Amino acid sequence: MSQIPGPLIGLIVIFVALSFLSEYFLTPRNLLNILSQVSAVGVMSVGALLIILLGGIDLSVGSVLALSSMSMAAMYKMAGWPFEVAFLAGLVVGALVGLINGILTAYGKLQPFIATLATMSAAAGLALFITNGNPITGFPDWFIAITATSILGLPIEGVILVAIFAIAAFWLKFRPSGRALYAIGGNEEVARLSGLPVRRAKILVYTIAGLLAAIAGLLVTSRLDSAQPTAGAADLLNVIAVVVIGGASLSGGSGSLLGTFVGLLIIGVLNNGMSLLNVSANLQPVVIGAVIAAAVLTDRKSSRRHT
Amino acid sequence: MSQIPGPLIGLIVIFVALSFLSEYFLTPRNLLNILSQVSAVGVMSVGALLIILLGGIDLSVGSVLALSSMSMAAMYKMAGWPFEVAFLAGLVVGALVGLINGILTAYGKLQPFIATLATMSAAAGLALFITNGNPITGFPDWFIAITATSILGLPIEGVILVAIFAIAAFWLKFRPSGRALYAIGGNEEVARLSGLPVRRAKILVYTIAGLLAAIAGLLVTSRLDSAQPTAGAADLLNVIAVVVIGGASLSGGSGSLLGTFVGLLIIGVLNNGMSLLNVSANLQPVVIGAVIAAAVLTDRKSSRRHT
Amino acid sequence: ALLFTGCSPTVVPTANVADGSDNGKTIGIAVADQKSLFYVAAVDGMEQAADEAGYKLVTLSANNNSGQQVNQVQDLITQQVDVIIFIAQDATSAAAGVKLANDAGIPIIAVDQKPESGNGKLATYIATDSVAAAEKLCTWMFDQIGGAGDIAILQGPLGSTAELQRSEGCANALANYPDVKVVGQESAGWDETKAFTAAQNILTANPNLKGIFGESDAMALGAAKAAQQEGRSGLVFVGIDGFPTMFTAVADGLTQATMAQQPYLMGQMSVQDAVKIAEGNGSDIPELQYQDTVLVTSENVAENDPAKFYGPDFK
Amino acid sequence: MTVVETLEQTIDDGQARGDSAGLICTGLSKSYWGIPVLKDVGLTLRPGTVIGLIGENGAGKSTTSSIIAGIVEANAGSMTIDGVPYEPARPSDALKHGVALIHQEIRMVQELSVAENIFIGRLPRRRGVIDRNRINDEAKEYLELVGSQTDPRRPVAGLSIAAQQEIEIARALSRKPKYIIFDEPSASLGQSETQHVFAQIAALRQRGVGIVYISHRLEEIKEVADTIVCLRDGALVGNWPASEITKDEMVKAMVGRDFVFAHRAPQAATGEIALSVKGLSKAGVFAGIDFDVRRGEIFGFAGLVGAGRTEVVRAIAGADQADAGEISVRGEVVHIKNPRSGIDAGIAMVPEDRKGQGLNLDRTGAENITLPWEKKLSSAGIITKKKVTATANKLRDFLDIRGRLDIPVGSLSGGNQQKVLLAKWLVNEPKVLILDEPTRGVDVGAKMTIYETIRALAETGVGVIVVSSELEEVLGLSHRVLVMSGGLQRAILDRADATPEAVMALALSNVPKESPLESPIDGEAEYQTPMRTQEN
Ligand SMILES: Nc1ncnc2c1ncn2[C@@H]1O[C@H](COP(=O)(O)OP(=O)(O)OP(=O)(O)O)[C@@H](O)[C@H]1O
Ligand SMILES: Nc1ncnc2c1ncn2[C@@H]1O[C@H](COP(=O)(O)OP(=O)(O)OP(=O)(O)O)[C@@H](O)[C@H]1O
Ligand SMILES: [Mg+2]
Ligand SMILES: [Mg+2]
Repeated sequence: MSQIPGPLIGLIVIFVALSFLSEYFLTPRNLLNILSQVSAVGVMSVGALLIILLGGIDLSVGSVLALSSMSMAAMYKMAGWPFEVAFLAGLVVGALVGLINGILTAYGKLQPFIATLATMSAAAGLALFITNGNPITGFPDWFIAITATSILGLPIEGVILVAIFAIAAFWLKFRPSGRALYAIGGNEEVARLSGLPVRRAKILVYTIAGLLAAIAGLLVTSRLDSAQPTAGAADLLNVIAVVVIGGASLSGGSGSLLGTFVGLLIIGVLNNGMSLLNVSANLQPVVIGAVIAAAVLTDRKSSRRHT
Repeated sequence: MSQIPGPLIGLIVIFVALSFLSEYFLTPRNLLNILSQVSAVGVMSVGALLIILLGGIDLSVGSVLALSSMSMAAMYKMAGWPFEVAFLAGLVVGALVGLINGILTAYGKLQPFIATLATMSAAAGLALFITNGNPITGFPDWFIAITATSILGLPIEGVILVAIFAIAAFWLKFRPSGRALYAIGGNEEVARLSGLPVRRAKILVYTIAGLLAAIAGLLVTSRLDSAQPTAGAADLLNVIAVVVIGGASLSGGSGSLLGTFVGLLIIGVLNNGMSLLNVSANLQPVVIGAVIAAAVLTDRKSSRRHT
Repeated sequence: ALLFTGCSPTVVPTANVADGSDNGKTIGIAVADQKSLFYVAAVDGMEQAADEAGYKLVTLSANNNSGQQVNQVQDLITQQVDVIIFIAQDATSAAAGVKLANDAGIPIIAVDQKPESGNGKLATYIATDSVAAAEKLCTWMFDQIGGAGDIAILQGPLGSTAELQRSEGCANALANYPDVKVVGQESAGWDETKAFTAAQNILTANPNLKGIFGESDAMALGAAKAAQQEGRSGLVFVGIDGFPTMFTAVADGLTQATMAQQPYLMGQMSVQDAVKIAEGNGSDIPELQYQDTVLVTSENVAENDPAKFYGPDFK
Repeated sequence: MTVVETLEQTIDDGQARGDSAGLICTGLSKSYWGIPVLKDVGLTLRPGTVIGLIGENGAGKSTTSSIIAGIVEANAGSMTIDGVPYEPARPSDALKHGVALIHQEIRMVQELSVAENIFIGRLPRRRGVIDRNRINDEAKEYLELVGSQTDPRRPVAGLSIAAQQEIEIARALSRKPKYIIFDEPSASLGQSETQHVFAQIAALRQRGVGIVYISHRLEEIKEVADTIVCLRDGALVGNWPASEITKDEMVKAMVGRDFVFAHRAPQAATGEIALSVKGLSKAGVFAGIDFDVRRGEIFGFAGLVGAGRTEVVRAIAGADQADAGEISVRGEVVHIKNPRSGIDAGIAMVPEDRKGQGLNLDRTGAENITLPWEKKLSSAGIITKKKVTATANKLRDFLDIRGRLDIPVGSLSGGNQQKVLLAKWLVNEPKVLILDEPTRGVDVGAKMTIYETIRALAETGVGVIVVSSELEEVLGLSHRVLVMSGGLQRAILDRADATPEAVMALALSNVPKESPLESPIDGEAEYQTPMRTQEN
């Protein structure tokens, strides 16, 4: 909890500034747009936080998004499976890559960076290989409706995003197995000596992260009615950035979903704001870089322990 | 030192396998090609290892490559400076971004991931901003000759690469300030209480890494006779991968340049070998992923302590 | 379509041509990537033509990394291929690859990108004029919105050659339309999802937007879908590429136009020229071969077969 | 009856009874890298008894307990509990069999709360969620059992070592084990905390729990144990009823020869002033620290845990920064901004937290020893392994370090690690040497070596400050003793006046109302103050 204040203050400052700079920023429509714009990265960042809490890292997340989306599409359109089955198969593919990550780190004892680098590379290649780079389009209406519908004025993507955050936050805070992640990431030796199933937890968390990447993949596919083999490739750094800006330590054991949500909004609001203000495309990265550093610098004190 | 065997065995296996699979692989010409092919990533990986030894990370390395190359080119072609001055200025720009990274981490107490993410973003934007994305071409002959000449049959790039590795290895092994990196990365508090200048070391190392990225940038520019604002962007993961495959631990304090060199050759030889064997482009990442995992899995025992 | 069936009177059994056992000749291809459909289609065309001629192909993809691409040209030279077909990642850095091939005495054909610097020698250069294509497309779009109003541009990855040339072409068109105002310009990196997001924001900030120029079809599609979701109608969405999906979208009225390139054809041509060169009769190949782009709109979409542009593999 | 005769008799007793009740180990052996560290050790732990396990550093005490607790696997030997074979493959197996271990090295998850640390691995649930009220309540009870006032809801991060040690014990108790091994719990506890633990051990024994108590403090082990078992070089030397063995006999059994254990009065120190501290203070932590240490003098710091002694000496050495005050070394005022400037001024400090602040456990002993001195040891800017090894070996001989210095120092026994840590600060003779808990976890023999070294250093003109929670140690070593409580300097006593009673009375004295401390240290309010890891 102690990590939040810095980024939260940063977020509020950005928020207030943009409200003055753009008349469109504070419209309900735009705020809802931001929510659905961050949904894919947001869903993945939940998985990334869990892994980072364990002291791990997952580089494969973007490739998994693409691979599971392409697998689903290929099974539906090319293999002719019923869509519902293909849909589930897409999720299973994501979870499976996550499971492989988990096995490689927990049993193979590979550094997570290497293990997920390997699966990242392999999944990206496979996603392209399925159709030789072609996107696949033409999905059932109900599937496309997932991202085109609102519940009580909230876009479904946003509802899914918030629900996933809430469930994961509940798990981390109130369930022993979620609590255990902090113990394992904070001090693996203690966790082992306390009889916590360290390897099982790792496998579980990597699998969950794979599944969440697949969910993000399906959201993206639904939104565009198109499965693309290179989707998600650019998201990796964003996903990790969101978690770290949200105050989590890459050395494990500290971080919270509330912080991650703040990090997510910082990135989302910044990108949205710069579009609204028509900031020159070349300068956008400069602004983002500066704002990230500034937002987190205010958090100096609490991050001190982790440097 | 104990980290090497696994990857080294992996490298030897790949090497022997490729010698059988391709008649061209073991030709002197090809081996020299590999050396110059890995030179840019190799030069950057030295900086990355130093930073990783300290327990840090540098995401900005690819952008710094682009920014210093573009700065040099712009000063020469647009501002009309003498080329020698522009050349040095390019190096200074790289070192400067490194210095900023160092200051943000050592004094700003930002997590290195965040600090270098910010500078990565900013440097990438600035590189584009200089010419609004346009590459610059047309450099003096002697500059282009740097990468087109051989000394005693060795390409100059290769000589530069090996020289940088050798100097850095010497520093790490025999100079107190180099050896201090292991102590700082291993346990920063112990190092501080032992009177080591922790912050100065951080700043120095990030600056060196920036300078090395600039050198890599100038090598690439010379090789292509073209300064490109997006050069290097794809190298980041490769650079870190090389270091980690070479047995360094991302939590700091362990790793060696010999290991990094082995990691560099694994990646270089793999890419070269797949070109020679005409492996389908979309399957190449799959093969790379599998080989990396396998090469490092053989190293299980020694990496165990770092997982 | 002319060149589809045009050449090679000798019929070679296709089963064993792939390994080139017939004449032992090999064409090396250095291509920027194998993710973009443009490049994939070009390579498809090359494979088709090589199959027909009984040549072996070695295809190396550089993953959008110029440095890597020079390495790969080196690797092709190591394998002593007979001709190199070079689809450079970037025009300014292409010279290095050409020079390597020249030094090794291997003829090199440039496709799509031509080296901007150096004095390397090309056997021939086959390309679309991207600047002209973008200019034509933007002009068409400006006419559609009545020659005045707000538009937005979604750019490719900043600094990539295709982005620079397409931006330049549209800027040329803009010079003739002083009343057209660019109120939003953003890079969406050829990516449909990012284009969707960017367009959403641009639409929010610009209630009077009249159209969006996507520098690729994928981005035009993403933008059109964003507008559709926001319930904004009457806008003009145009893209460059001519992908089959874009054909469908134009036919359905989701988007309004695309500038179709002919990579499959260009691929075929390049291999056919390479074969001529390898067989010693390449002297009559012209130095420069520009391929037309076709403006596909709702009016002519029915007459154009997408397979003509991207080959039979694309559906 | 000689020691050896007693030993043989007790062993016979055990065998003759053929009783299988309790935890019985037979023939435990273990070697690392081919070197045997445990040879054919047998141990019989009956319910309701306390075995005091003694032995020199590296004798194999922790190895034995790790095997029993399922952390380390023996190369040979077997164990039974009440006659049933007991083969723990991992720590959780041992816990399931009711065997708990309190580690020599404290291991806590810093981010979790105290209560969570106690219950981690078996957090109770209520309606599917962690029952926080229950763990907080129960944790409080267990903490009170060991005399800890720590709030179970606060995170462990920021707690002192002593407080963490108490949590560690509470964690073991909360498992309601049938057998508990205490591996040197008192090493990081003060006297009153230790008394709490003893009371708890007595209660446990009443309830039929079998206990192994490992310690280097021989008086206390005699006080708490029923039987004393001694290991030497990995082999069992003997076992005796605690009431029948004297301290000298224990020492003899440990070191294998006669050994005189007594403090000798230090030589009078009349040298010039080595260190002078005037008006040193740090808001909320300590205030009004004023003293001089002469060359050749050993100056003790006494006080209860949390009195602020560590904070004061850290500020002197530059590990933390004081707010006000003046420090001079041999008459020259020095400005100490960081550890380096402290070292340059001739002030060396052996910190109390060996693992977190003293040693880099993954590097070799030799590298640790030369770490602060590499610039000095290098010639032409180059330092060689040979030089490092030679320097380290010299000190190994001087301090009698047992164990290799070319392996990661983390695999040395605790006591030998402490000697390596001391060696690190003797490469270059300091003007002022500060030792914070210099003999934590050190065996009697090594303690004597360290004491002798301290005296010898003093006699060469070094000004020495010794901070220790072992009253006997401070009083035995020092010429004068400064007593602190509540962050304030209470008095400086001469050796003659520094009786245990006088010191304790001062240490227990309350902080007056008009305390110059902005916020008095009252257990709870100011936990965060000593940011041990912060840079300056
Ligand atoms: N992981 C290890 N690798 C190598 N040697 C080890 C390892 N663990 C312990 N040893 C060695 O085994 C011997 C016994 O160590 P142990 O920790 O059991 O001693 P101890 O009796 O507990 O000593 P102390 O009183 O100092 O804690 C020592 O020589 C030690 O160096
Ligand atoms: N009972 C306690 N529980 C938790 N934290 C405590 C307790 N007593 C003190 N502290 C914390 O520890 C700090 C004092 O550090 P420390 O215990 O190292 O002091 P000390 O006088 O050097 O004692 P010692 O050297 O015996 O550990 C206090 O400022 C306070 O933050
Ligand atoms: Mg021990
Ligand atoms: Mg203390």
